[in-house]
Amino acid sequence: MAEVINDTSITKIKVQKSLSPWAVARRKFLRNKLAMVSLFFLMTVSILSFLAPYITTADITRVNIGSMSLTPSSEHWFGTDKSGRDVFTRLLYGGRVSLLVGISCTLLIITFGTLIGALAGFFGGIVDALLMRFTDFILNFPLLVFVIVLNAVFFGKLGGVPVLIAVISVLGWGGVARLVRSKILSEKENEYILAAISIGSRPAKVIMKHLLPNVLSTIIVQATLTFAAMIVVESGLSYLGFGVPAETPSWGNMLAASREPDVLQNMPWIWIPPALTLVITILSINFIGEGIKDALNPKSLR
Amino acid sequence: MNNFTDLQSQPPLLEVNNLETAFEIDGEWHNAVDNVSFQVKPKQVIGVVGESGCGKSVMSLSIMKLLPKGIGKIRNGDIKFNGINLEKLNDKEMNKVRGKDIAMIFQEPMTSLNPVFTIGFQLSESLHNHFNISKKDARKKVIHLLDKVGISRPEKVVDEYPHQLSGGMRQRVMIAMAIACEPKLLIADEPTTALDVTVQAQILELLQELQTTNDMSIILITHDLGVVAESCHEVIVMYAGEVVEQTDVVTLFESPKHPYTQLLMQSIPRMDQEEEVLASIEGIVPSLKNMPRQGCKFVDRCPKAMDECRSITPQLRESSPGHGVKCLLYETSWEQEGMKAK
Amino acid sequence: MLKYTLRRILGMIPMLLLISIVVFSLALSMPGDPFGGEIDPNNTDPQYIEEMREKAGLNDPVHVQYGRWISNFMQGDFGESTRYKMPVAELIGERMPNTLFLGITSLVITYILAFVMGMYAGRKPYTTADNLIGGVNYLGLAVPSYIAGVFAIYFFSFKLGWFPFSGSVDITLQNGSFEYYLSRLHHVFLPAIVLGALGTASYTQFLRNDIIESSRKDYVRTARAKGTPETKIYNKHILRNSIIPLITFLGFDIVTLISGAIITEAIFTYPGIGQLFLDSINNRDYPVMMTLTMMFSFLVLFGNMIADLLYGIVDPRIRVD
Amino acid sequence: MSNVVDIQHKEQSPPLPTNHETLLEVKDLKTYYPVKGGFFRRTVGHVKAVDGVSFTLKKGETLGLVGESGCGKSTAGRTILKLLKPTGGSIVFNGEDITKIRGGRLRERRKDFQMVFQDPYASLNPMQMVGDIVSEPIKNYYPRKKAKEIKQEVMELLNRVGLPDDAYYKYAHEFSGGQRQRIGIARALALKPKLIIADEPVSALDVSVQSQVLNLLNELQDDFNLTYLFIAHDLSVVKHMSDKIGIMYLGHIVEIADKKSIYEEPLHPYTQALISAVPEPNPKKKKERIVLEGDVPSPENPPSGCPFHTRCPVAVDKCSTIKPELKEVKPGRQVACILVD
Amino acid sequence: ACSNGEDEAGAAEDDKKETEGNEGGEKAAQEGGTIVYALDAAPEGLFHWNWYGIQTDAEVLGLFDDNLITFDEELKPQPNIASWETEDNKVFTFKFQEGVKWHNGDELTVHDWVFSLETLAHPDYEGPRYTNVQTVEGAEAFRNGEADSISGLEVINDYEIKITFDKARVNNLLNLWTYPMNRKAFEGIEVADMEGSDPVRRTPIGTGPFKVNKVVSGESVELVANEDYWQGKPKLDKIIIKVVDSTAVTGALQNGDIDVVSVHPTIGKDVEAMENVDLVTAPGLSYYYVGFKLGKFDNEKKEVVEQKEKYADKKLRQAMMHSINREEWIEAFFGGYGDVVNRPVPTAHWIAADNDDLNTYPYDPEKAKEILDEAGYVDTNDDGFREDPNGDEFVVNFSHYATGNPTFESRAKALTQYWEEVGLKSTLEMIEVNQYYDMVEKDNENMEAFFGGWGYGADPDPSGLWKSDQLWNYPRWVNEESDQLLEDALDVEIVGTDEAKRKELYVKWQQIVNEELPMLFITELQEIYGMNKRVGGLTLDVSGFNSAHEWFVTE
Ligand SMILES: Nc1ncnc2c1ncn2[C@@H]1O[C@H](COP(=O)(O)OP(=O)(O)OP(=O)(O)O)[C@@H](O)[C@H]1O
Ligand SMILES: Nc1ncnc2c1ncn2[C@@H]1O[C@H](COP(=O)(O)OP(=O)(O)OP(=O)(O)O)[C@@H](O)[C@H]1O
Ligand SMILES: [Mg+2]
Ligand SMILES: [Mg+2]
Ligand code: NI
Repeated sequence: MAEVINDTSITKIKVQKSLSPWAVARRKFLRNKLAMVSLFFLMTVSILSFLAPYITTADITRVNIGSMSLTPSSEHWFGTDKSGRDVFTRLLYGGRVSLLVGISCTLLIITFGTLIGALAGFFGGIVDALLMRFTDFILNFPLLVFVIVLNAVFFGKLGGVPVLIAVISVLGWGGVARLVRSKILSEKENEYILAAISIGSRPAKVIMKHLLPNVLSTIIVQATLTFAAMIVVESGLSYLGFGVPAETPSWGNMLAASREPDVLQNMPWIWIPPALTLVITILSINFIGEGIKDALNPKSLR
Repeated sequence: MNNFTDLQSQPPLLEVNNLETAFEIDGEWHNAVDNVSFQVKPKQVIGVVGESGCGKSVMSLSIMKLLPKGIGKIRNGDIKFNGINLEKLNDKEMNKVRGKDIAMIFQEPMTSLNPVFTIGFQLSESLHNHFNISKKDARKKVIHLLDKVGISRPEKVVDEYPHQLSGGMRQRVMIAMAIACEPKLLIADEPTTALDVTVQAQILELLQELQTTNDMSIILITHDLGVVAESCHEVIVMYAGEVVEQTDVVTLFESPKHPYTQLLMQSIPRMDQEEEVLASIEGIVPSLKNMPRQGCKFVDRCPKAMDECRSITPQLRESSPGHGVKCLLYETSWEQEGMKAK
Repeated sequence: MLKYTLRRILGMIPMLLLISIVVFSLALSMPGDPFGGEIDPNNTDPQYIEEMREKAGLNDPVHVQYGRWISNFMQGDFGESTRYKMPVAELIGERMPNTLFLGITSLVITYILAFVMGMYAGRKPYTTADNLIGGVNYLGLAVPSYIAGVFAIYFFSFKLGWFPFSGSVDITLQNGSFEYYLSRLHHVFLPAIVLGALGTASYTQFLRNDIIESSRKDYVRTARAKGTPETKIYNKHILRNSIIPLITFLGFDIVTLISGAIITEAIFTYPGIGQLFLDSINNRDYPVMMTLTMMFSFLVLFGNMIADLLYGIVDPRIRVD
Repeated sequence: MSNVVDIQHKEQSPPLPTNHETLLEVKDLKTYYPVKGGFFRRTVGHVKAVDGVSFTLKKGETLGLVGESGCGKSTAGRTILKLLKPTGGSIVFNGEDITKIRGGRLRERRKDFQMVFQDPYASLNPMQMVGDIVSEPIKNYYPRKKAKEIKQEVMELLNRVGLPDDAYYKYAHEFSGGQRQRIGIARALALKPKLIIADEPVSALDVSVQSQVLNLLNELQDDFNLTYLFIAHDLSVVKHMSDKIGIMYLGHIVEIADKKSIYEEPLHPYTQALISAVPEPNPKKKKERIVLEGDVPSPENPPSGCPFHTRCPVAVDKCSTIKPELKEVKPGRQVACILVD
Repeated sequence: ACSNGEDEAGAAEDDKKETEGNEGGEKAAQEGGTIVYALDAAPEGLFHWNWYGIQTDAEVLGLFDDNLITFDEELKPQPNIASWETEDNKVFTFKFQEGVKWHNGDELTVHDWVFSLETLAHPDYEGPRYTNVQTVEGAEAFRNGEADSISGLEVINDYEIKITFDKARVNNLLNLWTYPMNRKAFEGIEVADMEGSDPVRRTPIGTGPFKVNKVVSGESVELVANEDYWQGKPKLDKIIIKVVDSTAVTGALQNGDIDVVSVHPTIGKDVEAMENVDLVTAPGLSYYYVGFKLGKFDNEKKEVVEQKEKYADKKLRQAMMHSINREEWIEAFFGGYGDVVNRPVPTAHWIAADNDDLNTYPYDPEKAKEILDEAGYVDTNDDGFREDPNGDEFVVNFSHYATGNPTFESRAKALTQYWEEVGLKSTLEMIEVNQYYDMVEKDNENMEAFFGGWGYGADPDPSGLWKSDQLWNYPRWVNEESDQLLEDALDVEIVGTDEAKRKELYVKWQQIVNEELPMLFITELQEIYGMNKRVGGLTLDVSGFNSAHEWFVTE
């Protein structure tokens, strides 16, 4: 056990501080090899992607007629695509967009879902009824279908990634809200909430200090799942041509190249890298999620 | 409770010798039941008491060979039922014994019944497992059994699901299931702990009645000394996986010998007397991992502990006929042995 | 039960109306209309297009258009496809069987695979086979269906030639003959597997975990104490409990399958609802698009209801009368 | 109003000798839980968890409340502390009617009455350090108090309930059930309340640990001059702890009296059955057990008339129609049974 | 298409010859057999000429229903089932071949044609083809319900009909609808219901070499040989028409799962490299261009009401044309299966002007720069890009439509790069295709320079796209001389029936357009088909495939 020595002036005695449940979870997580490897991979991909402009100087939009569809070489690690653009560079930039969309959607969805779910769950009654009706309403729109329809509506008018993120997020938070609500409801049943009220804590404090920390683990796990799902949604939409605008590189857009038969069969270097990166990224996120779930599992806390 | 003295002379129905059951925790095996021996005579009700976690359930599961696969195993000792060595039997043969010769009921009537099958199904399954009986006959028998355990409207209850019954009724169903094949031995693992006193009284009453009518032996596991006093002939007191005291019920309550037993009896508030301060046992039962390897396991909590208690492991000895105690206080020979050891 | 069902159905109506308003306003705010697009001057002229716009009522005020649409909709008249020039209902009716067939096959495959793998892994957890199944599952969860589809075509159709890569049936076969159905099955197999991959993976995982959990339940111990043989315990006592949530997933599956079909059908050129939907979006075929969007939303509602009802039917604990 | 309370607080600091002043008076308390049903989640019925409970509690006294599971003991306790909204009746605490007060005023009152909960696992926030758990009430009411002082105070409290110093920095999951219950007690004591409602504080504990907690509670009562409402389903425990005992059945108090009379001369048939059902650790003593038939009816649709008549061995026809009132049959003894006079 | 790489150029040449001049003698024909004809988009299933809407449906129709007339390699009409005579371009006499049978056994007569034309002119007919009978005398009256029949249709006998148009026009014949309709099949079906009726959708019949045996909606069609085909019994037993996703095209071709398929230029090279597949090409009829918005059109008034200044300078447009390396661009994005074009008329068309008579705008960035300098587009603030003559910033805002196709973006981007190379700052906006044409048509402010494509039919008249009073004159180009020439070319008084005279006017017109460049002509694409080597007897020219009864498969 890592010992934290506390010698503040108040006590003047050396006290062995216990690990908080979060610290315990962190330690357990750090010991999970699969999760750590996944985390390492994800970090690498993210860092490379977000530093893409500093790593390569190539203009990703420039079409190079002279160097189209080149096989991988020392100059172009993953070859070039049919527009003569370096696949590796595009992979990095694509990761930027795909991860950005994934993260933004996840953040929005989780924030909004948690907010709605927490309010509904904590206050109950009419607030709950109204919010949940609204959530049900949103949940009735099948995500893929409506993102496609909405994209057809908005694209060109506002254009691009922000709209996509907004559309996905607006349609996506319902599940999280429901989950958080039910979790809050069950957590609310615990006597420590009653105890907090009985010792005179205000509702805001009860939510912030007692309820949220205890549902946070659920939310975090849900966030990882959402993150993976959102990356899939983005790439799937882009693959179908309803996602990120074609001129912006994203993993889905890069993969869409495989819809051309010659690329699919004869130029695997154009689509295999994004496909593999995508699959491994999602795998990693899933493993990280599993890891977090295990680490936060209260059964193993004791 | 019938004639108690008769029992002594008969050959035992169940004989447990040096039973050791261990669990794997973090790659190491720890004994949850340690060197337990006892006998159950026909028609005898034997009570097992002890704090939570002292190995009562593990012991009974060992007898039934129902330990969780992989993480729990019998390390040592033998269990003889009617002369048959149970731990030599394979799964199939054991299945023939379970439910038929030895039956068991559990603490949690709420979760011990499968929620998706009707009461009738679950009861008759027991019959089908052991007898070649037609569905119709089984149903008749089931209704009869339900009636026997005091459930009103048994014809209706057979077709109901567990969630439609109250806790007391479920425990009755469990009992009906256990006695369906008229076993010779019934192991009841805290059958009333989850129930209210009034219902507990009903269940205990029922068990006693069945014991006499069916000529069963019962191993009654409980942590309630009151229940033991009312229902048992013979008592085993367990602590940390070991039997620390064993004798007939009257002796035990009149002259408990082991400090643990004594404290236990003084720590419960009683209806019939007024006590200002209750005795209490300081500390808690050590967990399996932190169990002392040597010496008396109760030593850290024992008000009468001596230095020797830490180094010398006491044995279960008869301090008086039929009264076994596992404590150095009652061992006369320890001093010499201790000398020898040094 | 009947009363409950009826109440549930009635409760769906206001929701559907709200959805219809959303769907309609979406269609309205879409850029372009079905009469725009690439125009072939040899076939059409601007006047004709204007005439058609007028005729289709695209020049009427919004609320009039909505009123007309919704009242027709309620009467089962979904309008006429501007692309296929036939009633939408008929068009959907033509494609529906394909998607249904795909969906049902996918479900059957999903459930069979999930059962076999999940049961096995759950019974023998932490063995090599279990880890293998687990690995396959993780892949199933991580590989998006369009990647899986592309790979599947690449290997199983082109490289190995085991399965056809497009269509729903070999046209040369006599309708209704045995070979005909065999051919349909042959055609649907690959897309069905791809469509069901995600479900298979998550159900297997679910079943495995549930079985492991159930096998530690008190009632399993009770069954053992009765002398019930191990196989019967797994196949009856545990399975029955694990199946309950799985069956209720069926309701939600309807939705997953339909929206999953959009991608899968596109990749396998399988003429079903999903393909029709993409087509209608790409061609601004409003009547089809709106009807399908409504249908999908309805299916979500319906699926949730089915899930609820099924839950009530299969789980005796919450059986409603 | 709040001034008065502050003054009282100061005055109260030195332990006052127990006098027979009434601290709590509960009259005809009712708490119903709505039962939701149908698609629109309307209220379709009520669980009458507490249906007319009245008693008075004097300063320094302990009232034990016993009854079978589900008879409304916890509900009653929580309602009295205003953790639940009473459906009817009144609660007068320390001369003030607190039935209707809400918000800030209620919060201000809360420091005078505290609760010890049944489940030592669920009643402590797993994400908080023990120090934080125990200091939270102090921080809530004395936000200006110095951290150092608070810590000092909490350390003392922890010591008082028998926990080691280093417990301050530990988390609840590192303690055994009995120790957790001590933490819960320390939290309840932190504000130096007048009344503590202990809701089955030992029912989740082992016998050996149970006695530790019971002894502790008894010691604290003397030290802090506490008044207890002690809830339990174990008659012998209640008898050990209480001066007066109320027997609850299906949301009603059927009998209330000092513990001696209850044990020696139970008047209500239910009390009689209850007492006879308690197994005694004395194998030689043969008791005549009154075994009741059936189970407690559901509080959602309680039987008409006397709630106990469905299981009562001596019930007469009238019992199913006439709802008996709790009335004084002897000085200090109240019984709700038409057969008792 | 060849087994060893060394000889690739030669072999490719051979292929071309073979496919162009192939008469089937070289390959050993097999009796019967089946070929699979793939479509890369689902047909809509409107299998009748009078209602079909998209090319895929037409491809199917072409296999089982014959046109009364056909077109030669220059797109001039040729007699097929019907031959015609006219003196004045107003009254035509058509003579039908006798003994032509419908698939249902009926004989084809002129009544079927009359039936077809009356259907088109019927007030309930909602399809787009009324314009093709509108010019027949009495069609208006018939459509308005004032007459029971079209007075211009005069049946002489079963095989002869006289058709009178409302006035003499040069293109009356080309405009006329020449697809008959089987009367029996449509018996009892109201005109309004015909579109969704079985003879259109499920059991279509025609007079062609193959009969529709079965239709699986949206996926495949089975055609079987028409033993009684008027040009002789087809050699094949069956043609299976099957929809194949474009992703699967090469794989399927390679595996021999499909025999004939139209391939996208980008995969032409791959198909060419397959050992078992021949690539068949023919000049196409469509061309791509970069248009400029030169004004604003008022659709009510039918005139261009406002001039836009940005691209008004012809020199600017010419410089932009010079700066594009069209050969390279076509090679890069169309696999070379296209040709540079300098006029709005496909080369194969008989009215096409010879390149010698036109400016060819070769790729010449230096020249482009020179012209720009001359026109005053110089870099005054040294940012590397040219400012306009007023010294204000000048940016070519280029728009291109977006579908899901990723190559669109890069090919458009490549164009902007060419302009940037000569110092014209450029931006690119990809706009969703449906919205795109809406914006183009409505002269949306954001549309300045835009990419587009037009298809060309048999009728050489380009008025619909180029006259200043036409909505589809997207550049909003107003040129009186051009308008006049287009009118003259249709004027019987001026050209009569003299094709040479007509062509002369069109050439003149093309020269004007070529000089003025209201749009930059980029390329005309070839039609390319992949064809399994076992298929023979199939030829392709600008007017499409030869009659399918000549197709066969080898052993
Ligand atoms: N499946 C298991 N894995 C690991 N340890 C176990 C397992 N089951 C029981 N134990 C351990 O064995 C010891 C004895 O447990 P057992 O359940 O027999 O106690 P008990 O006397 O029945 O207690 P209770 O009164 O709570 O039922 C305990 O320390 C417990 O932690
Ligand atoms: N939140 C709630 N909603 C609806 N009914 C409730 C709720 N809480 C308790 N009840 C019901 O109210 C009745 C009384 O419950 P309560 O918890 O007060 O009983 P109790 O006497 O404390 O029982 P126990 O001994 O089990 O703690 C029970 O029937 C219970 O089912
Ligand atoms: Mg136990
Ligand atoms: Mg309670
Ligand atoms: Ni006392």
